[in-house]
Amino acid sequence: MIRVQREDFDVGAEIDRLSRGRHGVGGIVSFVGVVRGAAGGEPIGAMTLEHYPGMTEKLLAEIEAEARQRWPLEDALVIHRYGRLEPGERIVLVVTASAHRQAAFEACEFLVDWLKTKAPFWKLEETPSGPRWVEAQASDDQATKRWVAE
Amino acid sequence: MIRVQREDFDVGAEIDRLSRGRHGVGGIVSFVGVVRGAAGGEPIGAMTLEHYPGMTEKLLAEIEAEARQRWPLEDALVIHRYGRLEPGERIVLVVTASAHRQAAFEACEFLVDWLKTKAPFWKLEETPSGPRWVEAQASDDQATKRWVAE
Amino acid sequence: MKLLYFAWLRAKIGIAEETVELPAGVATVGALLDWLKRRGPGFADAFRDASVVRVAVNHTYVPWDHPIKADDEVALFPPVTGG
Amino acid sequence: MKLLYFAWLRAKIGIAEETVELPAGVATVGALLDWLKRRGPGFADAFRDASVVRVAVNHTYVPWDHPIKADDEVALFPPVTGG
Repeated sequence: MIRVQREDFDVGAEIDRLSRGRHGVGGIVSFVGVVRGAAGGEPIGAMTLEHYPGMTEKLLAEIEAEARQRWPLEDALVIHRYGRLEPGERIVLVVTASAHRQAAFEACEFLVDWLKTKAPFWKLEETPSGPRWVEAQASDDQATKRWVAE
Repeated sequence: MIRVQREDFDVGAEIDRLSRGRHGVGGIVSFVGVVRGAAGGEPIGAMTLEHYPGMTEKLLAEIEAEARQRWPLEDALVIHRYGRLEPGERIVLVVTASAHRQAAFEACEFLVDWLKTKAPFWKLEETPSGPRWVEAQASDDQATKRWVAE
Repeated sequence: MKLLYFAWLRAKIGIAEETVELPAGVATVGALLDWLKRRGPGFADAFRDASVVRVAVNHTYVPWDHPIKADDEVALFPPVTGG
Repeated sequence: MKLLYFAWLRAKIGIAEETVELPAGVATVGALLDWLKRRGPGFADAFRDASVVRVAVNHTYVPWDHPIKADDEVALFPPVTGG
């Protein structure tokens, strides 16, 4: 399941939901991404995550389906927030449940890597010198190149 | 931090605690191990985890210290339960918090692998033909051999 | 045609979305970009370097030579930064 | 000396822990095992195959030739099964 929402989420309740009543689940791996308050010793301000409603959900559902195809998962969940987020706030939750811990770990890391580099979000950081759009990472550019005739 | 306890734990609260007030944390990876209700189509009954109080805590603290030494972690937590556990019950929680998601994933998987094969627990399974002590896994035997002159 | 702009493209253009009548001869994403660029200073600034513009038609990434139709939803945005 | 038994070793011996006076000449873990084996049918059964017995002295895994002292805590158990 995937959800794109402005509100925060309840990590414990979401993890519980993925294992309850599923007799085949042996391990549940989760990743919680939070807004860092500092990087390289420099304080970081709040940021605003902009997204393209409709397309975000479509791409997230596609990557979740790919994870379920590649690993024997009992269930998977991706929740991604948008809007203004302060340092320390949760941004993203990925949960994978499987009979096998290795499958759960690999699928979770796969989803998180995709989200962190290719999910259709744009970040506006609040800095001491004003708001600043975060540049795309090189990995995104490479991944996107095959889609774009330049 | 490590804890060995009979009681259940609150996954969401423990994950929260690891990130709260830590400005350097960007990602928190967690693993929840649960007692499976079936394996290979066969139903599994409850099991009882026996351990050696004192030594368990010592070995868990050692492996947690090793994980902190090998990866740049902001914090780490291992909670392991003992006693009788029904299918669906949580057995173990491992949480790792880091500025870097890859470090958090690797350290968590390292700790879980160790716990699942080398943690000083003995499992008594309830089967239709009576209680049965679970055999050690090969990986444990190999790991232990260097300690034992046979 | 519905046009959507995101992130600094939206900021430079000054609007998030609009509905336009497609002029005759604009049949591909590339032609649309050339036409948009000439609609005013904000557009010219936003689309100066087309290599940093990504385009999705009806929620799917498309290349420059992708055909466009009057009832398409076309979104234009910078490379995504991830979550 | 305090002796602790775990899992099926405990079940076969019938007790979880005991305090014993170390007999003269029992100075290593290996010698302790040989002595324990002769203390009764439960002990003989438990320690028949010493290759599946692990020993910790004061919470540390030790090999068969490890020395033991009167105030040690010695734990004997099967290979661990993990959590």
